[in-house]
Amino acid sequence: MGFSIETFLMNYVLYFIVPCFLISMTLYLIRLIKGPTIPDMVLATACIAYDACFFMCMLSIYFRNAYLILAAFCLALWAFILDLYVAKYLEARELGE
Amino acid sequence: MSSMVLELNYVLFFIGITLTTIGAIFDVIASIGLLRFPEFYVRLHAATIGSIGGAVVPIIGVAILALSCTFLGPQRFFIFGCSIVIAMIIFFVAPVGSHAIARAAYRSRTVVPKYVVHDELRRVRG
Amino acid sequence: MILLNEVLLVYSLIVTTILTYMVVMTRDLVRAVILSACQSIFFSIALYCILAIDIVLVYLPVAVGIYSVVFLYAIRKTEHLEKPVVGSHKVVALIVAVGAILVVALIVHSIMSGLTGWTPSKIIRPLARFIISRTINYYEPEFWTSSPEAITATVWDYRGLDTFFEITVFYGAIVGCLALFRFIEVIFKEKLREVEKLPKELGLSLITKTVCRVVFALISIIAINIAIHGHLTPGGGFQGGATYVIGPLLIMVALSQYFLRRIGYEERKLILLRSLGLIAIALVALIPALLGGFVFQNQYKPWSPYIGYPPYVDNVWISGSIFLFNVFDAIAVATGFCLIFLVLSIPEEYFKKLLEVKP
Amino acid sequence: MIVSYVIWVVCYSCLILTIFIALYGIITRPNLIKKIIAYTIFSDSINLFIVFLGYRRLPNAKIAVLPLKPTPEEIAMYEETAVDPLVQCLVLTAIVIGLAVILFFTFLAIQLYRLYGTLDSREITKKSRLRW
Repeated sequence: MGFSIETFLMNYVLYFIVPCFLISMTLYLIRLIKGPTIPDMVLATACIAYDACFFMCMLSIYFRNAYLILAAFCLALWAFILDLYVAKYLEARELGE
Repeated sequence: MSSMVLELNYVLFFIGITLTTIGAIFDVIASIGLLRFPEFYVRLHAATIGSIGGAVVPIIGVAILALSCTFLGPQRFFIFGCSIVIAMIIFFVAPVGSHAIARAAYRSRTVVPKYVVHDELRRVRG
Repeated sequence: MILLNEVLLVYSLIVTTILTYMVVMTRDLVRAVILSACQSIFFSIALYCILAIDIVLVYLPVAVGIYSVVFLYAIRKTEHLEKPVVGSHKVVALIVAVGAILVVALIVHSIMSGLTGWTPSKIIRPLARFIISRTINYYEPEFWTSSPEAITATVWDYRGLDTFFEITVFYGAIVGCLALFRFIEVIFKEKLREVEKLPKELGLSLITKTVCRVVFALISIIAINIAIHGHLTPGGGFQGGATYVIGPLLIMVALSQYFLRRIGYEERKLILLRSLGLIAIALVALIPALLGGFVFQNQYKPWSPYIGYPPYVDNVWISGSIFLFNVFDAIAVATGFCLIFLVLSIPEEYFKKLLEVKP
Repeated sequence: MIVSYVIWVVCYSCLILTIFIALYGIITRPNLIKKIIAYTIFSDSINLFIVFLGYRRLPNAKIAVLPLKPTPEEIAMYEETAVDPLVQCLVLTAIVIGLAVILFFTFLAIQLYRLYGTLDSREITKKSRLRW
């Protein structure tokens, strides 16, 4: 029985990489909930969004379907949008200006 | 010929696994930093590691990993291309988000820097 | 057997519950908006894990991109701190808690005792089986839609009338919004004429402006791609339209609404485009009925004299009317939401002026 | 077997709890914008609950997108493994229409603020002549 890429990949991802990312997501969440100021919360949200983007890429290999990666594409394009909205909220008098 | 292709697959696979593992470790480090650092402007460093080291590097890893997964069939080239583009977009866009929020936090005095030694920006802006 | 997607599913649902509690309990509204944006990111992970890719594509722009900016606009126009709750809602809290515990207990009991069958189901309902097996079946084409995407085929062919009335609700909601803010353009027009020479200071910093222009182009490309490939890959009219709205919204936040108006997004033009899109949807639906078939007929049916829309034109697969519906629906949705955001971004002082004018 | 039971009990409990917490927010919070935020969470979790009903617990589950020229065997395979397209179709339109309706709610709230100077529902009830 030779070395199978598929089995090794699934086990390694399930037992090492996903737990790592889940731990870090939990820590980001603690920062999000504690966050003394609003910019802290926004930073944590952006980090969570990038992690979610990674999960979506990973799961498209897991489900063996290339169409699924379209969602990661979309999320990557506007993961930073909350930063801009809140920055605008903090800086400007009206959001449209 | 076919054994050559097989070995190339293994090489790609281990490169991909290595990059993904590095990314996972970076992400844990960044999250600990974001939790433990004392102030917003210090936490910005950790957040940038979390976006570049914790998302761009592992997504490139996923792209190279997808190339080696022969069980995906021709779809693996699609996943490879899309992942590379996603990594480039995040690489391009994540610093802009941090820049915008930091600038807004400084200019609107929402967060007053505590551990600052020499504030050149305030002198310029008055 | 542990499945990777179910680990993520359980994690994201637990986190969602905690975040919902935080959203309800915080008094600062901006914090509530950020928490609810984070909560919707976790919801989209959960939707992705149960393989609902079309829902993710429409939920991501709507929940992550649009909800938050709508609420931030509203908070900026009104007030950002909630007044404390005087007295207590102990009775309501008790009723809600007892109801929640009862429903949870009921579900746990019915799953455990096997009342719902094999609950993480391995089979699907007969109607869904019918749709999946007939949607692109060349061998028994009486019920086929010629579109390999079962969800878009269901939206625009099997359940076309349902979607049509949903679009009517959408139309009504947008007309209601515009009716609430009527007469404002008379006052705001004068300001717009002055603003021909734009001050450079509007908007965010130069770095943000430059990147936002590039991202605007990328979002438009992705949105058009999602809309016009909706009958072949996951996506469709609703998804494409909702994705497109993020682009103008980004420009509006990063470069100010006056820039957006200068590059051609104006109320009259958008109303015209949206009406054209809706009329085109109605026409595409009605043409078969006028030619002897029935409303929303797509392909040829043995019991109807209408020959049906062609499944392909010149070797390009368009799946009959589904392609047309997707394109027109994307135009209607995108222009409708752009219109609303243009009206929403008019500064508050003009409304004050308007209210003083009226007796 | 037991893993699948645990997963499903946890998922359903979390969703039901989310729905009820959001309902509690809608009822008790005084600020109208807060009510609308809770309403979005309420509607989203109900949508997620509906999509849940179409999920299949298979290691090789597929999305409901077939290849362009499928053979009969492929169609039978998709019939065995694809998720339910019908619930997704229902929720798809509900989300976009829900967004339009929420925008309408927000416009109403802003207009109320212009007329009454506050968004607190108790004060609006006091200031308006409507008593109920």
